[in-house]
Amino acid sequence: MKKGGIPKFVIYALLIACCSIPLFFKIPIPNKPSDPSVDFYKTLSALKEGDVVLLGSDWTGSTRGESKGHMKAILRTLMRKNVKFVIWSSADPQSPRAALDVIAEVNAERVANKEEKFQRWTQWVSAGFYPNADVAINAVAQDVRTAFGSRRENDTNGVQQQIFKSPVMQKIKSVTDFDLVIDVTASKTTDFHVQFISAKNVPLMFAVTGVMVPETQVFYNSNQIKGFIGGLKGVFDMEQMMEKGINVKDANGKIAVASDKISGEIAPLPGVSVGQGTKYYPTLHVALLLMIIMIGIGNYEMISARKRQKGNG
Amino acid sequence: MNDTIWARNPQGDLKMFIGGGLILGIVLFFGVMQTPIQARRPLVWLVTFLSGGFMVAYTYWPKPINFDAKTELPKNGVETVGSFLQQSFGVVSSFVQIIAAFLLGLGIFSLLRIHLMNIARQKKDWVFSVILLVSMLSMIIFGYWDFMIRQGEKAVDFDDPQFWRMPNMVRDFLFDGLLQQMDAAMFSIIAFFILSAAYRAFRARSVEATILLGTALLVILSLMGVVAGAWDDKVAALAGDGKTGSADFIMNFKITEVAGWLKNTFQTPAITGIKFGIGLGTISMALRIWLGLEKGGKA
Amino acid sequence: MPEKQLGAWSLDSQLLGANYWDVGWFGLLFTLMIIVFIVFNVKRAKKGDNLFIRRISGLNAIDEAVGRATEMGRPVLMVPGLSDPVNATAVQAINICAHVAKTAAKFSNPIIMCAYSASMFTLAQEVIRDTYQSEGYPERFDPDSVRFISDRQFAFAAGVSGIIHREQTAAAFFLGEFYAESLIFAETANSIGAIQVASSTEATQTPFFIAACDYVLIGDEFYAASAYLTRDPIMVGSLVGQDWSKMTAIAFIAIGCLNASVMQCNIAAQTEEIYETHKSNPKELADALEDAQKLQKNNFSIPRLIKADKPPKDLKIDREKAPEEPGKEAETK
Amino acid sequence: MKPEQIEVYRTIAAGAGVLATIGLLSVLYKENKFYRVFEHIFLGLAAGWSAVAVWTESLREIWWDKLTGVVETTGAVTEPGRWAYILLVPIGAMGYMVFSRKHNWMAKIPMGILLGIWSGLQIQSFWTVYGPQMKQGMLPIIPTSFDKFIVRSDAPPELAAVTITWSQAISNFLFVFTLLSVLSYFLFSFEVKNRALKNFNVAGRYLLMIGFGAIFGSTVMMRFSLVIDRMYFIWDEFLMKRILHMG
Repeated sequence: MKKGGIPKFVIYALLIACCSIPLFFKIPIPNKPSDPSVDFYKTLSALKEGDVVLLGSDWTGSTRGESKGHMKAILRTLMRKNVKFVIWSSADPQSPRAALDVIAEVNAERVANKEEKFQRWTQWVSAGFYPNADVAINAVAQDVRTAFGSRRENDTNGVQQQIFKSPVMQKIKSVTDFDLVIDVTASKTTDFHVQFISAKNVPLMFAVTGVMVPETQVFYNSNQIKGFIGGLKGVFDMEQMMEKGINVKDANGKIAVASDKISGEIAPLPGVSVGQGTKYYPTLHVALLLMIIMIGIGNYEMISARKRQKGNG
Repeated sequence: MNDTIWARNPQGDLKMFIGGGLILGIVLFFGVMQTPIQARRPLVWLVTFLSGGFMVAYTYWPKPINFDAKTELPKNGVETVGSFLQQSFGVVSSFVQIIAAFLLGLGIFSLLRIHLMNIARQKKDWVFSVILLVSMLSMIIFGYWDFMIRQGEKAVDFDDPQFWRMPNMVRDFLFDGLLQQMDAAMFSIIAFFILSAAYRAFRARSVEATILLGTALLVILSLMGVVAGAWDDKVAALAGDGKTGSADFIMNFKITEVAGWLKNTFQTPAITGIKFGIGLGTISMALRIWLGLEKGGKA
Repeated sequence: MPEKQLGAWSLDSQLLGANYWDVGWFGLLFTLMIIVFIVFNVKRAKKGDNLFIRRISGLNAIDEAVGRATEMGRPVLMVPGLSDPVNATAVQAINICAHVAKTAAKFSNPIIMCAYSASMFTLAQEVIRDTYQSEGYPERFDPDSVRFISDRQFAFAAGVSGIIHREQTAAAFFLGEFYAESLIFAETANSIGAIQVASSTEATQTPFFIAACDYVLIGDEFYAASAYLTRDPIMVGSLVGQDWSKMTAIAFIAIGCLNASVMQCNIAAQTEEIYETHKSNPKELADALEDAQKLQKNNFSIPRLIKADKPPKDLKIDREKAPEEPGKEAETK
Repeated sequence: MKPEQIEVYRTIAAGAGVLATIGLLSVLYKENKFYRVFEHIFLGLAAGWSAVAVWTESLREIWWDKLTGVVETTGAVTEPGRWAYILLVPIGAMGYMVFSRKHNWMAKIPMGILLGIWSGLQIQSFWTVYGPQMKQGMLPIIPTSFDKFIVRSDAPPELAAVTITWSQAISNFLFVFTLLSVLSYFLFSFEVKNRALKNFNVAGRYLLMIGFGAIFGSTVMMRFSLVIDRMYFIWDEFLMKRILHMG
């Protein structure tokens, strides 16, 4: 084992400093959304009022740095477009709780903003948690009425009813009746969605953590999914696109968020769109810069050590 | 309500049926226990084969076209079997989920055993075993207590803290206050390790390592909006406004373009290739288990 | 709609893809082919045909690592991945671990195996005990050497890294499904100077193992490992079967590529022709291109074989209504 | 609880969270008692939560309600009881025989069911995953017109959509080459003697590294975002909002 060079402790302290200090400043950052993000937002924008989305929430507190931002951005968009949704989880028993908390947050924000609260039962329902992600997702793909059949919720009068009695689920007979399936995930559920739900010809999209971007890119390239947002960049992309639209010219004739992926423009969604992504993204820059510098130093040390060896030999 | 053999009215004789089922189950359990040694392997294999066989049959059996099994009748023999498979799919899936859930107690049992033993024998660091057991028990107690309260008063919106009572608060403290935060903290440790690993091991030692390093740096740079923006502006300035061939050529060297090209041209097929191999490995493993050729899957 | 279209083998264009047998047959056939390849080769290997496997470098390190642990008198740590519930990856990982345990049993070297899920714990306990028994050292097996840590990902990571620190393991084997925690394990083991053999079936984690571990099995090598280590005819046979399938896939992709190239050339030539004739009138041009595209879509091509046409979403077939399910009656009342 | 009580509670909870975070992060410096305390609390809470969730989040609805049926408070029966679900109990119980010296083989029966279903699922899902990915590899690798190197921005869009220029053909070729060489790198049952084929395999390994490098790059982003989130929690959500009452 080789020791020497910068002590570990110093490296860790540097990282803490780099991840903390920039948080206290507001720094505007230029951005070009990635193609999958643009496709993601385009598909979301194409939803009409009254459409129903099956929203998988397969993340927990451990990835809240990214997934919470995804979830929030998606929920804000769906609620503003008045699209109904069903949330369900299959990855972790903690996930439903995490999703419900975000919904409550977005609803509180809507109320503060003098918008209507998005009503449980009439506008959205929760289908709860199912253990064994692969089997559960397959069950939903094959027969959603049986899979969600045993779930019950309070209706507007406080009476427990099967969720299929709710206005949200009225037209849902099979998974193909959903207008869009989205999975916000930090785990393998992407694979299972592709394995079982993509076979049913339902438009499918993912919001994944940064680690999963390369794998999800494969599904995107082979048209197994319509689009995806990945990592903190995905959150930032979404927030920017919601705030400024795509290819929309501002007063000075400048385009704030440009993409050659789509012809024409998508108008911004009114409301509070800026959040986690915009807060964290500048800090991420500093951290990445630190990373590059550390790699640089490491390589410099190696090269100079080699030179010394050569000089001695 | 009309009872069938399988579905009984809870207000009627259901309890009797469940009791009967339980007795049947116990008989089954002890029956299996008496299996002679030479029949054990075949028995385990048979169970595996049948459960796998259902899925395989489900896959290969032609299914009815556009078929809503709940309200419409199948037309012919092929469709009847298909619809049977379709309808039992949910039930079979739930079996797996239930059995897997039953097995969860096994882990907790093993955890209890190890730590109780530690305490009983006063092994080194047995105090930590006490801490573990205490936090586990308090989570179980307050978790269920909170759940009972929520179940008891369904009309109250317990997501709103103003309705909380003591157990709700303690559960929230244990779950949201501690468990979730510790989860996130443990996850964030990785970043520190990544940084130190990058410094220690990410060096251009060989051709392979250099390739790895170069690509990683390029992708990191393309993720930094500031750098990407500056670089792309430079490239655009270099290309100029003219619609000449060279300008079009230079425009390809925007960092976002290059990183995208790397992703689409090398990263995607590399991952596809690896995953295809893993997929084949998985399917062959699955076959071995299903057909009883694997050691781990049989007695 | 006439009844004959409801049959399983209908090829009516409107119903195309509504049933596997219409166009999805190719995928099923391909899967079946893989099954046949594997089963056939297993049969062949069982008969005693000597099948060859090439050298896999990471695997020779296993004995070396266990040997070093014995020298130092410190335990060997094995983590068979985070599969929950147990699946083939876990079974495979446990098989490789059993091989490690076999070597450790011989030298009576202590082992620690950390299980992520309860079902994994059950299986691992079984297999490791069997290994000790079949090696003839049942008394050396300590039931507490296989431990259930936690089935929460990061609790598991915290627990395992605690064990690595406290037990000062000399060798560490991380085999199976690993996710984000891979680097926690690898770096922790590295910090106490343990020799590490790692592999993850998740492609996304492999670079971290490459960066931090001594020996890494990449992707598929993990599945080849037990065949390589045990030379068990069944394992070897199925590995050869996988290779056959892989070669078929390679050939298939290559042919598909050529097919696509030729097609693209034809399409380009055709489009250019249309463009030249209708250049002046954009409306006409668009219509002509659309017609051409429709025709092109109907041509035979290999990609089309794979991606079956799906039935239209609004496709409806008249059927008799089934009577209400008896148990469900209360609901409608 | 009253609003001010909620505030106090929130501050205490956030403080505990910060303490736990620091406790776990302290392992970075050195394995220590403080870390060990939180490690064991973490393990205990996680196991406890699993024990709770297994009933409240799954078994109760997917098993118990099905077994005993559902009777509303009004007395109306909405679901009949399906008694046969009780038969799963002995099957589950067989798993616990793993601790018995004599009958531990019985644990393999529930295991066999899980593994059997899993195996069947793999056969079912193989093609949906890998079929489209093979199709993705079937790219045109011959340029349609040999005089164009790159797509010109002034080309008519109708033609640009179908033309394969030299640069595109090369990119496509590289794609297919990478895919095939990676696939052939993982062939195990041949000793490659042929030089060209050997180089093909070596190329496969190098190309894999490009893939891994790209993975590394995008993973780093995620890991850092999580640290940033933690720091935000400590500085902003706890220190600024709860203690200093700013922002």
